[in-house]
Amino acid sequence: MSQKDFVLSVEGLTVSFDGFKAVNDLSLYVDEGEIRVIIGPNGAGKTTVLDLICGRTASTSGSIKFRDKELTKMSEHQIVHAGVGRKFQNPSIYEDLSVFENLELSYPKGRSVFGALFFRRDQAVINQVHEIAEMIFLQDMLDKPAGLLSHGQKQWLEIGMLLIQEPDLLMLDEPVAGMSVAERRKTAELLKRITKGRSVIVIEHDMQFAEEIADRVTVLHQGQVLSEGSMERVQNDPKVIEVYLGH
Amino acid sequence: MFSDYTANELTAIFAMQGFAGLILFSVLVLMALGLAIIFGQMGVINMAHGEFMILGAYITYLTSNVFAEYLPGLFDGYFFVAMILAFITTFLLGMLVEWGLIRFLYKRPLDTLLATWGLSLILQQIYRSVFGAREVGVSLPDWMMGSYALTDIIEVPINGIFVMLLTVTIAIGVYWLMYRSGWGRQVRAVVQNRPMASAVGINTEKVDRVTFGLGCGIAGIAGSAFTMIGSTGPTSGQLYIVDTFLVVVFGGAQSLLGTIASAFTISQAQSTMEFFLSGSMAKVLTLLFVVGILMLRPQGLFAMKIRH
Amino acid sequence: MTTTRGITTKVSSVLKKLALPIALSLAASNLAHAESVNTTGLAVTDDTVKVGILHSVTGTMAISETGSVQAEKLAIEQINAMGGVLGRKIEYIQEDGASDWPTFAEKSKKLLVNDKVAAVFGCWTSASRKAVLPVFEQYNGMLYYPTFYEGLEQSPNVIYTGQEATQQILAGIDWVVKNKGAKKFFLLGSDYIWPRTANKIARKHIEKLGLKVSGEEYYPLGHTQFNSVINKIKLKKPDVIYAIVVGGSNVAFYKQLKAAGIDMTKEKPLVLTISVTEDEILGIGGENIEGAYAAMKYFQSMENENNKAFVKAFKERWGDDIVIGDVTQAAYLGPWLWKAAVEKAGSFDIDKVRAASPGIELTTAPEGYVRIHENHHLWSKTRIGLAKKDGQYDLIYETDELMEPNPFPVGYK
Amino acid sequence: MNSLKQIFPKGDLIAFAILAVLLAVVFPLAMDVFRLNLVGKYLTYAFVALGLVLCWGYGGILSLGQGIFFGLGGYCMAMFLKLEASSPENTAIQSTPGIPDFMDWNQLTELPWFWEPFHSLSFTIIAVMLVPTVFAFFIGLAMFKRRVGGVYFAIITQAIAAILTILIIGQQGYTGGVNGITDLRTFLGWDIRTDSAKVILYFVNLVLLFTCLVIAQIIRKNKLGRILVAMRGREERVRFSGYDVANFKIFVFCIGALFAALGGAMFTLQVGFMSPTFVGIVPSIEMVILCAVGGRLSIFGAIYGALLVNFAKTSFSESFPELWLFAMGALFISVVLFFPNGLASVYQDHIVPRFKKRFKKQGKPVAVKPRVQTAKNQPNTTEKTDDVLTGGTL
Repeated sequence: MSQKDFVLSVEGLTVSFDGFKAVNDLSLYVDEGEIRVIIGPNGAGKTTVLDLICGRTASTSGSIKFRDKELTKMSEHQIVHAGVGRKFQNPSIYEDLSVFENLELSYPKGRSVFGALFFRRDQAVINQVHEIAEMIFLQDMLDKPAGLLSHGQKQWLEIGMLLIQEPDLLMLDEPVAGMSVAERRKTAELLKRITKGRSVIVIEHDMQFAEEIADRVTVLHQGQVLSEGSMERVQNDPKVIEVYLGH
Repeated sequence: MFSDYTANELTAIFAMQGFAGLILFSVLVLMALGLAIIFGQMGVINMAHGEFMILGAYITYLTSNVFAEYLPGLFDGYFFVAMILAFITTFLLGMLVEWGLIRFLYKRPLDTLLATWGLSLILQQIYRSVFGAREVGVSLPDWMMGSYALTDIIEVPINGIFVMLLTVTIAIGVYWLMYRSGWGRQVRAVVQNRPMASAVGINTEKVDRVTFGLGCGIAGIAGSAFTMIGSTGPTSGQLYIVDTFLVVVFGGAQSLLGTIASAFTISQAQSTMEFFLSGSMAKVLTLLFVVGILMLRPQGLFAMKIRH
Repeated sequence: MTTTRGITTKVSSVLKKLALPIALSLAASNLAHAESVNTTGLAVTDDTVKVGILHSVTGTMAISETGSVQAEKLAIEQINAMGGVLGRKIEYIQEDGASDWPTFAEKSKKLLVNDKVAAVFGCWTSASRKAVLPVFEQYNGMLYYPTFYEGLEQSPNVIYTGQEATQQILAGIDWVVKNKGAKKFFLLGSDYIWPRTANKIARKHIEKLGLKVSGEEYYPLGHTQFNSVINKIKLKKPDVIYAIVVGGSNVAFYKQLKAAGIDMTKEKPLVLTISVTEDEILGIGGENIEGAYAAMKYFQSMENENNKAFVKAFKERWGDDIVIGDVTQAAYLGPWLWKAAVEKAGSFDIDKVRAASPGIELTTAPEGYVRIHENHHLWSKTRIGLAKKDGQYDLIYETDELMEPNPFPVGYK
Repeated sequence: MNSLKQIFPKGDLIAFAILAVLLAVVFPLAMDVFRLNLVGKYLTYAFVALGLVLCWGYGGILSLGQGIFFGLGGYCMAMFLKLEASSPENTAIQSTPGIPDFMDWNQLTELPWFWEPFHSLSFTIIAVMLVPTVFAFFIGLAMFKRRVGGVYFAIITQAIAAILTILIIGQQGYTGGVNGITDLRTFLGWDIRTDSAKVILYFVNLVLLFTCLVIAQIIRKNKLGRILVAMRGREERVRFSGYDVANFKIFVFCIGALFAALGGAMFTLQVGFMSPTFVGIVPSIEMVILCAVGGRLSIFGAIYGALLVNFAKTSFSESFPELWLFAMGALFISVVLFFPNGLASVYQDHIVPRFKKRFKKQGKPVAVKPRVQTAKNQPNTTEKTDDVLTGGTL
């Protein structure tokens, strides 16, 4: 099994908080172009895995390889530059700025201090922002302060902010949490559209939604992989049933 | 520098120097405990902490005058009454301040710094108007002054022992309150998750008010005790504020144990260096040492590891 | 970005707020100009003369400067009761230096330029004096400065009514050497210019006498923990602890010294200080400093008639429980010395007053007799006091001769 | 699109113009030299407040040590002026002529090496700008790379200010000690104590202040400014948008230090001395308060704040010397409680909503500046509170 085949290969990843192993010797491989959904009960370590990949939390041991790069040694912004984008569970956007500015800030240009100082809002930027805005259903809201958006719109905006970064690996933490049914449908549609040509990791509680989008599913339990495979296979795995229904 | 002295003298000096370090340690803990509660548990940056201490000192001054005037026979014991009064007064003032000022600022911790700085200016001026611009001399009962001779050379200041005992008592008291009492559980619950605490029926407003009051009250006791070793004037409180904050931050703001460990480290570093260097350089090096460590370990000595 | 039209509105409202105080202050300064009708260009009318009082009423230095303000006001009131100066009543304008040196400079400039005062009584710390000095020299004002200080200065625009360092130090050291058999000294001070300079002078003098300085230590201003230095003192066993600690540190130092078992009422080690006046003892507590010796030029307990009258008047004016220290007395001399110089010159003109100043004598000074030296400092006697439990000093020695002020002692010139 | 128009929208241009007219025309005409010199002194604090608007208001970095940079800038300038004032002729009575008087008193017999280069004006000007900025750079590097923030940063800067004060006071042979460096007279032979010099210096000060204002405006209206605003509320998100947050913080902290240093240098020139009292904790906090009163998000507010607080201080201490601490204390408390964004917010909270209403009635789309809208909500986001409390532990 050569690593070349994978966009992301996580091997032997462990992190402990004062002795508590939130993620324990975890290995995970994501294919090029794959949509992987991670599910698992509360406290299984799902969000922590994303935190480890994007550098928000430092691992205790193990390796995370993205293409040829070892992510465990890199800082957050370097990981972003390498092509990994992350969406948080609670919408994390800049409430003080307009929608346009939110997207513009995420545009991958002028990322150094002086780059930002001499950044020019040229036509390419404007076009790109409008294009993304349309994709995330916010084309009419560009001048609005982002703080005034609805919860669902904020989720979309954050997705849009990721898209404009053009990441190769997209990590989404519960993208449809707190959305209305209609918004949820729109989001599923959006996700299908944007995942083309990208690898995506999604954390999801909603089984139906997971089934709708997943290529493969990984079930985490107590910081370890409990089961992996197609949704159908996973759903019929007795270990999984035990964890979800057992006690 | 030691060649001039006999082994005996050196032992004695080291013993006394160690003791001086312990006294400094007690003083720092006493200063910092109140702030550790207010800053560490509530996140409020109380720049008027020193002024609360001085209020305690002024209460002690007033009590000593009252005793000297009306109860001269009981003068030997006035200090205990004074400490209790100092606690009550600063506790009440603390609750008043929380009610009138702090409670509006919980979500803006840096703004508490500005507002309490304003408060400290006002308190200073009140002290000046009431007690005069000059420092007041607090007379102490005779038994508290002087020293206890352990050997020919080793002498232990009685007020130092008093401060140490007081510190131990208060530290144990605070520990018990925060970690063993039902009230302490409420405080910690509020600190960790305010909405949840509120949902399970804790009166968070009351907890805040009492916690702030308690922090101020301990400052008041500290101020009262410091009349034994320091000055009491309208602006004396400002002398303490930087040291106090450094002790708390260095310890890791949310840990009372950290505050104690940090006071110990700082006091030992300072008193050791004071012995070999001049006082000013010792102070500079101590501060540099603390700042340096904080840069390496910004969370302080004892910080909880938090899972995201 | 959209427009911020409203900022203009904000600006104009701010402008309105600013305009009023400016207009008022302008009006006030014009008024002051109109009244100065005599030839000196100073604020002197046919029956009044304006002087300035410039001390800190707020801030950390207010503790020390209050006494000086009271003394200067008392002297001015007494002079007015006697008919004023050259037939003119003294009116004082009091400004607050707020313990902030630029504020001192600013206020001194206001007094000299806007108020055109004929003299200023004020400043306490060296830093504040240094800050106002260029202003007084530039606008040719006259400052009466009351504090004992480090010397190293001699301005034509300042009369120094307190002692400079050598006056205080030499006599004190000579006395302990002669009468207490002191051979070993430990020098201690707050870390700033006066204690450092004073200790240098002291060290030089001690070494010249063939005696030993066994330690020299400085602590930052406001320091409150002296246990380490007290241990060092115990280790070195000096005969004399020569202490120039100031402010809040003073209180901490003496309380801790006593608590550490160093009994100052015993022969050795004895404490000799030049920084603790009766004012400071109020904060320290008489019982904590009982037995220490102070070398300065004035003690409240002095028994001469001048002083008895002064203390009585001071207490009548400012309250019974007030104490009077060396600096307060020196501040009291300021208006009297100025009055004498003005009367000798026959004019309020600064240059004439300056020319008349050297040689001015005051026989009515509470401390006894003083005379202004050519170098603008005072000839005065140095006295040794022994601190008592009640917060007063017992006068136990005074120099036979007046000490000559020598602001630039050899080795510094 | 980064046109001048974008950086200087009409409203801001008007604000610039009004400020310029007020400072450059109204004040000089309406005031005597004495008052004008006072205003000049107040405006040197405005430099610091302006830097704080960027650092604190925009970047969310509260420094309680701006006095360090104000002092360093001021001291560099004072060293140059002092050397000029200590020519061998002026100091002939000293045992070592040609060195500053305080060195002579401290028995130094030659000029310390680090004083030597301050004979040169060009070196001095570079030092005024570079020394504080480099110092800020290293403080920033050490702290922000380790993600020390919020309260911790404030307290550490405060401690550094305390250290520097003790050092300056203790090393009096090299620094002039507690008295500071005093009695500065001439600048390249030009007497800076005369009235005409004061007026000229006032205008030099203005030119520098406006330069800084323009720099601040460019930063604020640029992508950099938006990143700062974004960072203040959502530092993590900025990091995950691919920015190295620490670099931006270091940059803006250095800018704040540079502004403060220019203010310090102009202070020395206009007041005629520099002393450790401007380096310590109290002046540093007072500078933050100037900024808070004016409005921590408004570069113009900072300047009006500096003027107003100092005017109030002077006039209060002139008319009610014993009451001014009450007045100042009450001012700070009320600003924090009622106008968290200072004077600028008085306008924003009372004028803007009215505009908004009117526009709404007419059915036009509302184009509100987001800054205005959420300036008040901003500090209330719980996420920020957590960040601040846990400091660098994230």
